[in-house]
Formats: sequence, structure tokens, C-alpha cells
Amino acid sequence: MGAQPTPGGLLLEAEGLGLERGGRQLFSGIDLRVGQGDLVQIEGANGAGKTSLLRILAGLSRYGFSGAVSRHAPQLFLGHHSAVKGLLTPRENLAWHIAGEAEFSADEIDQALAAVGLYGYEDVPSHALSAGQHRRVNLARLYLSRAPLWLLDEPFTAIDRSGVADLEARLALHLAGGGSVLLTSHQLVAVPHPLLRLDLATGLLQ
Amino acid sequence: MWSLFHKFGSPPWLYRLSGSILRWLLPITVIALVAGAVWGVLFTPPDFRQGNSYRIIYIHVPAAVVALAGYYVMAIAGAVSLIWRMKMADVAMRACAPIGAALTFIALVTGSIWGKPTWGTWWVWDARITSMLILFFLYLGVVALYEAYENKELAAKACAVLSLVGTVNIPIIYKSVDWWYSLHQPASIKFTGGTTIDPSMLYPLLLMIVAFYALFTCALLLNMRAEILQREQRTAWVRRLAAAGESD
Amino acid sequence: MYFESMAAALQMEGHGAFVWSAYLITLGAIVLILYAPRRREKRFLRQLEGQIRRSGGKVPGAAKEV
Amino acid sequence: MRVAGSAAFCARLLRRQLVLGLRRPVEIGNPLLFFAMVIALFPLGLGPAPDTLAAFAPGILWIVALLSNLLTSEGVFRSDFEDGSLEQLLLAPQPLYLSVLAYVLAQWLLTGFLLGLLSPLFALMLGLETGAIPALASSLLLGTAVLSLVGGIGAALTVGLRRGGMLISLLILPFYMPVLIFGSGAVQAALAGAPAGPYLALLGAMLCLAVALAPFAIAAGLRISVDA
Repeated sequence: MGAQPTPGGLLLEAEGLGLERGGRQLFSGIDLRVGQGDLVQIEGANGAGKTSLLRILAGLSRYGFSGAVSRHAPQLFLGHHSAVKGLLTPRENLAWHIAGEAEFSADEIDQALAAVGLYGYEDVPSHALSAGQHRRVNLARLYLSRAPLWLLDEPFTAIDRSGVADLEARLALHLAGGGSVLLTSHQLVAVPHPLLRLDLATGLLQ
Repeated sequence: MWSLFHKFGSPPWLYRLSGSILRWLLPITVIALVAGAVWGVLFTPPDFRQGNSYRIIYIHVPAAVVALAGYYVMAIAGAVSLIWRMKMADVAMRACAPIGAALTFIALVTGSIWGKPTWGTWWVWDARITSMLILFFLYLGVVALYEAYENKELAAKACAVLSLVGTVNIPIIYKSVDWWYSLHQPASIKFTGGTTIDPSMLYPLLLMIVAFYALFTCALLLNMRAEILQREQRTAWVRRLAAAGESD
Repeated sequence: MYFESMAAALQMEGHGAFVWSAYLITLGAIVLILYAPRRREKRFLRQLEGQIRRSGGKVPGAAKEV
Repeated sequence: MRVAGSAAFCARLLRRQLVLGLRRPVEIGNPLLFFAMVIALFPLGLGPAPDTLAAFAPGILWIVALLSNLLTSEGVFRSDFEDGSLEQLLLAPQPLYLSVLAYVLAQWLLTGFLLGLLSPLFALMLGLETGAIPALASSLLLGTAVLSLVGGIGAALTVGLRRGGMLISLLILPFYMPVLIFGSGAVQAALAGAPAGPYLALLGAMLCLAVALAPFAIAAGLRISVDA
């Protein structure tokens, strides 16, 4: 964390990653180098270990895998859970989510919420919002974060079509600015940017 | 040194090594246990205050001493597992808990039996027995935590953290229980001054303590062997071993 | 030997029952902690051997070579 | 970009935890209610004779405080684990040591601290001599802080498990015992007319040790639990 990108612009390196769960080899021999401006989609069937791989790369899983990961840049990880507290308002939730990165003013927070279509919902208790809106609170981080590498686990679930389009536009902007995105998704990602696919079954990057 | 450390991380090597150690250590342990027990029970004079019941000391004290030491062995294995992520340290830690619990159990039961002729009751909240009881709970806690985790690798890490917390706490628990006992109990029940034990009683006791340490080592190695095989059941060396139909 | 006869050793001036029962219980516990893992190991190897024979020399799921 | 300072981050976390607690006032009341109810069980079980109750009062008050702390410790990390907040906390660049300290401090403020403040009331119900009440309140304030820190270790290790509730008591109760011994010892000393200072000093020493070491164990436990 907080390390600088290598001279070659590498943000994340992984070598020979393998994972065994319950006596079954989920994947093995995964080599991955993510540089600036890379968009990587991790592909695989249900239960192939996409989320597990992402958690290993993020540093949440520390035990039970083989291989090595080196992180050269700050990361932003969005997992399955929205991390939204029902008792807090979207504004409070977002302010806390982003608190680890930097201090943001109330205006910046509100603008980010507006960008994900939550204008007018800033002060509603979050338990009154839908699952999709929770997800949007979570995605609003992407409008504030300045971490160069994003690790997104199924970012398109639970949001509607316009939300997907907004998110894709945001990803494109991030990539154009030299940022990188690593994501798992079942659907095609329509971003006008070269897409690398990592197939978990074969370990090949295309 | 470093290469030896790596060897300890290798299951087949550890399995073979433990086999050759056990081949001579196990008979020696049994002989020492029998010799110490016979010496203590039949060839020592009785205690002038407690008479013959004190002969239980030859199993009670060694079991208590080794049970406590076993907790520290477990914690050290846990620390190795956390710091160097050595899988064989997980195995050793896992193996310590049931043995330690069994030894604590021996110490508790023999202490209770000893209490009946000495104090006229099966259970006294005496400092040593109370500390032993708490140690027993600590061991059972480690076993329970291990069993509660489905992922056994994480189970071992969690138990390692717990046993390290225990090592910090055990001296505090022992001291506080000692202090609590001296506050609440009149001095009349006090016995075994400890400092003035006759050599004729001391030597068999020392022999038994050494024998119990050896017993702990044997049980630890045996448990580790069983655990290693189960963890490595899909590897070629275990398959060859099983196909050959022998265990050494 | 401290005691004059075997009977005296068993009796121990009234403390015999306590001392001997303590030793017997300990013996039982020691046998158990030494025997249980040994039995676990033997049984496991037998099981595995049976598995190998049934599947014609291969263990299902055996992947790693060491 | 300037990374948010650790102190500011912790203050924010502490405020968040307190806000979350205060928005559910009933949940703050629950441990106190539990405390009152269990206290009420003792006269029913032991008989209402004031002498008996007063003699057992230090032990009763301390044991019940310990149990109510145990019950609240279990849930410190539960909801944050379930909704994914904990993952984000572990990934934050700020030291986890300070973050978990903020968690435990918030939990203590909402349980042990309030219990310590309200304990004179319960002491009077059991007929504890008024002279021993300062010792009771101060020993509870110090002691429950230790209990919260130690309980946090159990909570961190079991938060990922489905059947954590019973397990945490098995893991943690042995570690509570020294606190119980010195806590009730302080009250008994005060009852006997002896100074309670040495006991409080010992509890204070335990608190220092717990503050220094427990957050490491809690942090390690959380990393293991989130890994699962």
C-alpha cells in the first residue's frame, strides 16, 4: 500500500497463483501483470474462483494459496457486500467508506452521490433504500477515489441499465487517465478500451 | 540451520524422522514410566504427615508440569505457523491440544483423589487445582475453536492466535489464583512445603517428570504422523506408503 | 521395597484404594493418548490402501507429485 | 493525494460506532437491563436476607458485569463482518491496531462505562455498604475495559463462524478470571476497611497490558476471520 508504480508502470504483479479448496484445485499457475491503463476481466464459470482470486490480489486472503503477489500501487477493492449501514445515511456511509483514503468535503461527497443518481437521497436512512441503491452508494467511491488500481467484484450486479452505462463511462474515464481496472463479471463490458481476458480454467491472458 | 528448518517443513521427511525417533523413544518412555512409578509407589518412605497417599505426587506433579509446558509448546508451534506459515507447525499445534487436555485431566483427577484422604473431600478450591482447571478450559477452548472452523488452515491460525493470547495470560491467571487462594484460605490446609523434600522422594519424582516429558513427545509425534498422512493423502509418497501396506 | 508384603503394598495403611486408583486411571489415560493416534494412522492407511486397490492402483483425485 | 491521518481516521471510526450505537438506544439499554434482571435473580435464589446478600454482593455484581460484557462483546464486529465493512477496514492504509482500539473503546463506552456509572444503584439493591461503592464503581470502570479488550479477541476469532455465540464464552471466560479476582477483591477490601488502591492499581496494570497487546490479537483474528 502506498508504494509507487514501478518504472515500467506496473501496478500489480502476481506469479504462479494457485488455490485449492476442499481438496479441489480451483486454479493454478495464474501469472498476471497489470500495468497502467490495463482493463482485465477475470472469466470463469460459477465457483471457478473468480472472487477468491480477486480477494487474493487485494490482500484479503492471506492463507491457503500458492504463489506470490506484489502490489505497487494503492488499490480500491469493491466486493460482493455493499458495506452500507442501514442506520447511517448515504452521505455518512460514503464519507466513512472513503475515509481511509483522504478527507473529502461534504460538497465532494454530495457530488459523488449525485453522479450515481442518488441526488436527493443524501439524508435518507439507508435502510429505506433498495439493494441497487446500496450498491450505488458503494460505487460512488469510484468518483472520489484516486487509487490507480481498481479491483471490482461483479460491479454490475443489482444496478439498472442506466447505472451500468454510467459505470462503464466512469471506467472508461479512469482507464483513459492511466488508471487500471481488474474486474469479474458475467456480462460483456462495453468500454471503448482494449480488454484483456483472464481465463481461470486455462490461466491464459488474451 | 536454514536448510534444517526447511526440512522440518517437509511432510515426508518429518514422517520418516518421527518414525525413527519413536522406534527408540517409545520403549524408553514406557520403561521410564514403569520404573519411576514402581520406585515411587513401592520403594520410597511415606510422608510423615500425609502417610502413603502422597505417593500420588509421582503422577500428579509430572502431569501438571508437562501439561503447562505443553501449552507453551503449542503456543511456540502457533507462533512458527503464524510467522513462517509452516504447515507442519500447524500440525504440531493441532496435536498438542488433546494431549495437553489429557495430561491436565490426569492432574485434575489425581489431585482430586489425593484430596480425599488429605482434606477429607474430593474437591477443594485450592490454588493449584483451580489453576489446573483453568488450564483444562484453555485447552478445550483451543480444541473447540479448531473444530468450529471449516477451513483447517485458518483453524490452525486462529488457534495459534488464541494460544499466544493464552501464554500471556497463563502467568497472570496463575499468579492471581495463587493470590486469591492465600487471601481466602486459612493457612491450616497448607501442605508440601516443597523446599524440604527428601532426596529419596525427589529422585523418583524427577525421573517421572522426565518420563512425562518423553511421553508428551511420543504422543505429539504419533498424533502428528496421523495428521500428516491425512493432510497429504493425495500425494505420491503417501500412496506408495499405503500401497506397501506398512506405516514406516 | 518399603512395604513388607504385597498385601501391605496394596493396603497402604488405608490409602491403597486412593493411590492405586489414581495410578490405574493415569495408566488408562496414557494408553489412550499413545494408542489413539497410532490406531488412527493404521486405519487411515488401510482405508487408503483399499481405495488404491479398488481403483486399480490410482487414488481418485490424486494429483500432486512430490 | 494525502492519506488521511491515523488519528483522524480513528476518531472518525469511533464517532461512527457511537452514532451507530446511539441510533439504536434500545441496544444500549439491553446489557443494563440484563444486568438488573440477573441481579434480581439472586435474592430469589439465595433468599432475601440482607446479610447474605450484602456478603455476596461484591461477587454477584462482578460476575453479572462479566456476563453482560461477554454478551455484548460477541457482537462487536458481527454486523460489520456481515455487510462487508470489515473488509474495507482491513484494506484501509491506516494501522489496524488503532482501528480495533477505536472499536473496543466505542463498545466499552456504550456498555462497561455506563455499567460502572450505574453500578451504585444496583449495589444499593443488594445492600452493599455505601463505603464500598466507590471501590465498586472504579473497579468496574477499569475492569470492564480489560474485559472489553479481551472479549474483542474472542469476538474477532469467532466472527466468521456461524455458531460463534457459545464458543466465544468458552474461549474468553478463562481469560476473564484474573479480572474477576482483582475486581471483586477490590470491593471486598473496601468492605473490610482495607485500602482498595492496590487492587485498582493491579487492574490498571492489566488494562495497560491489554491495551498494548490485545489489539494485535484482535487484528490478527479479524484478518483470519475475513479470510474465510
